Amino acid sequence: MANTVHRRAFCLLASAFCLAGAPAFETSALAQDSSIRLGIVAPMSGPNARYGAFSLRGAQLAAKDINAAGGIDGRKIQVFSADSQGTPVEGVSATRRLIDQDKVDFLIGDVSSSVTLAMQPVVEDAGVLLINAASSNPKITYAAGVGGFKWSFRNYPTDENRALIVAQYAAEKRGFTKFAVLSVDSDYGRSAIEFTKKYLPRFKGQILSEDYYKEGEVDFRSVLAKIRDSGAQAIIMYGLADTTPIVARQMTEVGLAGKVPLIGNGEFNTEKTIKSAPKALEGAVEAAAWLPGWDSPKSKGFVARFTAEYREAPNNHAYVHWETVNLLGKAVEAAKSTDRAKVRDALAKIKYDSAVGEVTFDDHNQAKLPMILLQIEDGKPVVKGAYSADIDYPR
Amino acid sequence: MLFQISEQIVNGIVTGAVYALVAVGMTMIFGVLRAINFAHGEYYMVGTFGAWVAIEYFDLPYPVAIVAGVIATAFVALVIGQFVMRRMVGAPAEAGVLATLGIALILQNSVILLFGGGYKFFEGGYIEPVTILGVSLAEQRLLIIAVAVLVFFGLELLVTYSRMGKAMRAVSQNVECCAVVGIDVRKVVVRTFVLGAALAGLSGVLTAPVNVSVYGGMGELITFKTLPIIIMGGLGNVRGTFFAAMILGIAESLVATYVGLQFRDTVGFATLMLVLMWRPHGLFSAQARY
Amino acid sequence: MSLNESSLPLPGRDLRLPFGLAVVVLACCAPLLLGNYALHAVIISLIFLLPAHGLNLLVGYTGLLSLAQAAFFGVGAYVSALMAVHWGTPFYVNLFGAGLVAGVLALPLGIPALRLRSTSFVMCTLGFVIIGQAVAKNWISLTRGDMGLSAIPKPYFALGPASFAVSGTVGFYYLVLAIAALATFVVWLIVTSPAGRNMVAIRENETLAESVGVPTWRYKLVVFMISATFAGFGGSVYAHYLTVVSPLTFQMSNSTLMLIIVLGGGPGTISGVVFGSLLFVGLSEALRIAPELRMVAYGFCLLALVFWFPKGFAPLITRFWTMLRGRS
Amino acid sequence: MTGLPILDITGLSKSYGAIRAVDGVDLQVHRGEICGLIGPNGSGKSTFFDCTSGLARPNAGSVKLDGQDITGWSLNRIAREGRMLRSFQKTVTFGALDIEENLVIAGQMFTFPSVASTFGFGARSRARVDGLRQRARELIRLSGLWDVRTQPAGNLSGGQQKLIQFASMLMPEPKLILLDEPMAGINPKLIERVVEAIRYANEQLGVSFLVIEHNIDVITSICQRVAVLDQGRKLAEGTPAEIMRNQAVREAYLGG
Repeated sequence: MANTVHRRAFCLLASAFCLAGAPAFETSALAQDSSIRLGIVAPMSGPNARYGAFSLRGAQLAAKDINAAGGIDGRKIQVFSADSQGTPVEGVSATRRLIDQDKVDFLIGDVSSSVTLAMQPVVEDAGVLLINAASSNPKITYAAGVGGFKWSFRNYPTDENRALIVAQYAAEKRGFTKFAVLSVDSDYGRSAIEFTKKYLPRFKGQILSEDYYKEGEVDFRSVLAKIRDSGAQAIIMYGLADTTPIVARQMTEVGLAGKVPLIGNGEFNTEKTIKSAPKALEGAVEAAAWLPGWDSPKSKGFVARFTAEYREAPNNHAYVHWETVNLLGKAVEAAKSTDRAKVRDALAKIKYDSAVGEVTFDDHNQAKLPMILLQIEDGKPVVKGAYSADIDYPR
Repeated sequence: MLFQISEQIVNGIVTGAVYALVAVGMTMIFGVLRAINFAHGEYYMVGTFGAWVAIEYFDLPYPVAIVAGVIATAFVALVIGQFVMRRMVGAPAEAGVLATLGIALILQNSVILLFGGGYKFFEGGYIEPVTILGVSLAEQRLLIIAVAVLVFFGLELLVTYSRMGKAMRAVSQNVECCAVVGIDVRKVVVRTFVLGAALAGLSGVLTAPVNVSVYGGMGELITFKTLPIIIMGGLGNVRGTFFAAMILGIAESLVATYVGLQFRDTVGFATLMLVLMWRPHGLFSAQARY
Repeated sequence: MSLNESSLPLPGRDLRLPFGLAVVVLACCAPLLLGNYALHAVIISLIFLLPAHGLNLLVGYTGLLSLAQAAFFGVGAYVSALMAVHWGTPFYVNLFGAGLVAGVLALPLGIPALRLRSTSFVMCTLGFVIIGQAVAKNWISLTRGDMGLSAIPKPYFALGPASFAVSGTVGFYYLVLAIAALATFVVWLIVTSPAGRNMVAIRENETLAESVGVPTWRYKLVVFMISATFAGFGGSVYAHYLTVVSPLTFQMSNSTLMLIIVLGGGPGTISGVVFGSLLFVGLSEALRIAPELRMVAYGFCLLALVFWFPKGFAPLITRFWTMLRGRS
Repeated sequence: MTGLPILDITGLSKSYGAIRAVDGVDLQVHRGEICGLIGPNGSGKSTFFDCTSGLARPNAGSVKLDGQDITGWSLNRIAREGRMLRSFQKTVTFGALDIEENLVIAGQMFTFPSVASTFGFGARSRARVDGLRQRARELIRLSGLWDVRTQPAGNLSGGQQKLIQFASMLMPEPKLILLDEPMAGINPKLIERVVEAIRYANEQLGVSFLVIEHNIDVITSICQRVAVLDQGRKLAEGTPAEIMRNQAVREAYLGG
């Protein structure tokens, strides 16, 4: 008996070692070809998995279409993906795997700002070009370009930009002065509120209460009741898309719906979200990098293409990743090479026509992009305009 | 002000009822197995997913979906009970910790593999608000409270009068003696396990309409909420667990309102630690089981 | 644990010395043999080895099942990060600062916690992790909350006028290897000392240990503090390696990983824990080949461990040692 | 039997809730004596032992060891500083460790404040451990356990484990040993060996004993003096012969 147990034990051990050893041997098998090796770091599991799934599909769609059209000067884009789980530690591991294992030259990632911040030093060490497409924390580009990290770029507007636009619109167009804060407890949610606080006095607004919910929180009744009794005119929410329907439904329950709108960001505008609690979302104001209803030929084309491919409408993250892969393609084309340094220099000088306007990068490697402002009216998102704001870099 | 507090207390009772339904299974399993089930929240998740699949893929009405969710959970629990939990009888505490952590990983990630990691939208349920004494509540929440009370009443009857209940009590008192008097300890463990898991599943299905979103990681949060409850309730003590769950629900609700939502998830463990400083064996005696 | 084998004749050849040398050579040459990514996995394993050693003293030698390691790991990471970012102190100062703060913090936490028994103690230690995370999230003026502390400098050493920074994966590997080797040596000193014997006595039977004059309460408290110190060291290295810390450093999955390393590797053995950290952290990294199945496979590994290796790999390791020693 | 008693207990009381388990018991153990403690089940013998040895705290009364008041000291401190050791009925060895380790642990008696001695640094400390090991081997030989010395103690029979425990208690050169039913649950053949061991320790090493035992033959053969407890009170005290003749004692056993 003891013998069999041990034999089984040794087999298990041996297989475990083979597994552990496998990556070491795998590398040599990958021959260098002239393809564009692109890594996508995104949260494929965990509470942000929805974002990761859309991100990857957007990027894959772009690569597929570029490759179908013959690639960039004949070079095909090869997409490798790795799961960050939305946590910095896993994100760093995923990044290292893409760099060391899959030998990628270019990286796009992550959605979560905390992960992107952790990835920056890693790509800097490795000399791999990172184009972030979906993190909004301003610090990412404070530290990039002339700020330090030469290999980090961002093709996404920042929280600072967004906070200013939302505050301005709420105060000037809607006449709100009393706000309650209910944001996600992450660097995205917290920093957006930080910047809101910076700009709110300019519009004579004040914050009556401030609450942050954890990713995965489902019970908002207590805090919503408190907000109802505080007399706030609007709830500033920088939240997660998946939480919005829960908050909206519970707003209906405690009697906030139709009286106090949500303003901020958190996919208020998708059909499904609105359907979950139409009354609560009526009048909601959102600032997003993009939305499916954005009226430009390129944008409409993307929505049609994505829907045809995946039988589901794209979200913001799908768009930004799709657009960023295309942007990278243009940079490779301009550099006439897949050499990382040359592509980086081309990217810094690029003028790219995106679906929301022309993209150029400033000396902090931050794309100058507008934020699109929309309001839910009669159960439909209505675009109220696209606003850009200059970033006030700390000196 | 008084109205506000009473409204928060009602909110707390609703939350407490959900916790109670999950925690009671966990505490019963602890009673017969002497092992903390770190996977217990996952059955809550499995139940919710069962109901979600019934509604989404088979277009079944919500009441049928409740049954489907509970049956799905019971089935999963039966498989796990037969293959894993049975073997945990008499195993050291470490083995229980590792095994249930393993099960939690398997269940959670299998569901993510099958249905994707994103949040699902749960349709169905009775979400229209009704007003009782000025407090506005979704009908579903009243249903949750009613079911929780019924379940606890039923459990009291079960453990006091039924054969299985008596066997459960016996096993939780003394495993060695059970073997002597001819109680099949393993069978009792598996049955208790399935019952406990099914209650967690029921709780998940009932809560889904008000929580709206369904996702693979939802069970983990519930596990963390129930752990302090079962300790405070006096491990294995059903009645104690019910009151501990209510206390925690109300405490969380008050903290979320008057301190800040971000401190809500800390309430459970903070309370637990304070309670343990004061009474190292929990609020309710572990002796008075069931 | 038999310590009197010297009086017995050895029938076969003693292979321990050559084996030890082979391990040393292998460890020193690892950067030549492994790719960058595998080396990264080894670095993470060696970092987790530090808190695992601490936990082994607690679980394996003293018999106290604790989930608090991640809390002290997080404290160490934050202390080190704050010192490096705000004061620019050299690495070794941060390392010792982190260990010291974690160890000292364990005193007021350990006094009430160690009064509890079995399950309550486990839950209380889990509570430390949860509350640690809440503190890291909400004490924003110090920890910057969820934004975390980033741009933690590379470990640098300032010895008199000379100073040099450790950079690159290979450099870091040797740094971590040195720290891990030193920690392993310290653990060996502890467990083979009279104090180590007393710890085992507490694990085996606390009342009996009391009756032969072991001050069990003080022992448990001191071991809890030592174990926290090791976790603090680990957190410090971790912070410097990843260059970011966030409240997620305080999470139960870190505690459970450390527990898996110890219980799976072989509680109460040093080589088991070293082996466990390489195997389980390595396994987790290796399973990235199939990311979707990774955690499911990991779960099955845990179940396999419970059923087939209820004592971890310790019995296998003992057999291996016996083999090396030349006895059958 | 002259001079200061080695153990002097006065008015020892302990209650659990409303139950007075031990109620004002006085007892002395003289230097070099083997004193027996008997009584029917539930008479408070074990509680009396626990309070004396420091495992439980008495509600009232005092315990003096060699003239020093040790009331309320912890079990480990009494063992370490007072050199008064006790045995247990059920748990008797560190099961996973071999016999030698069991004995060495019992012999260590370390004072915590000294880091060097705790962690075994330095030649003196190492020499001390070597000395302990030497002594442990002697005792193992004397106990007749040499052949099984490398086995984990938990694998041995109950009687062998009791012998190990007894040998363990001789390691730190004790002044007084409290034995809690040393003969319970052991093979009749081994009883003789345990009795021999007690005699050896008493006569050769000068250890005093207080013994709880149900086996009256053993008590009469080894004890110079016997005390009887009943319902938490001391019923009688005297030589074994006197006790056997005592009418009250007979009634307590038969009537109880």
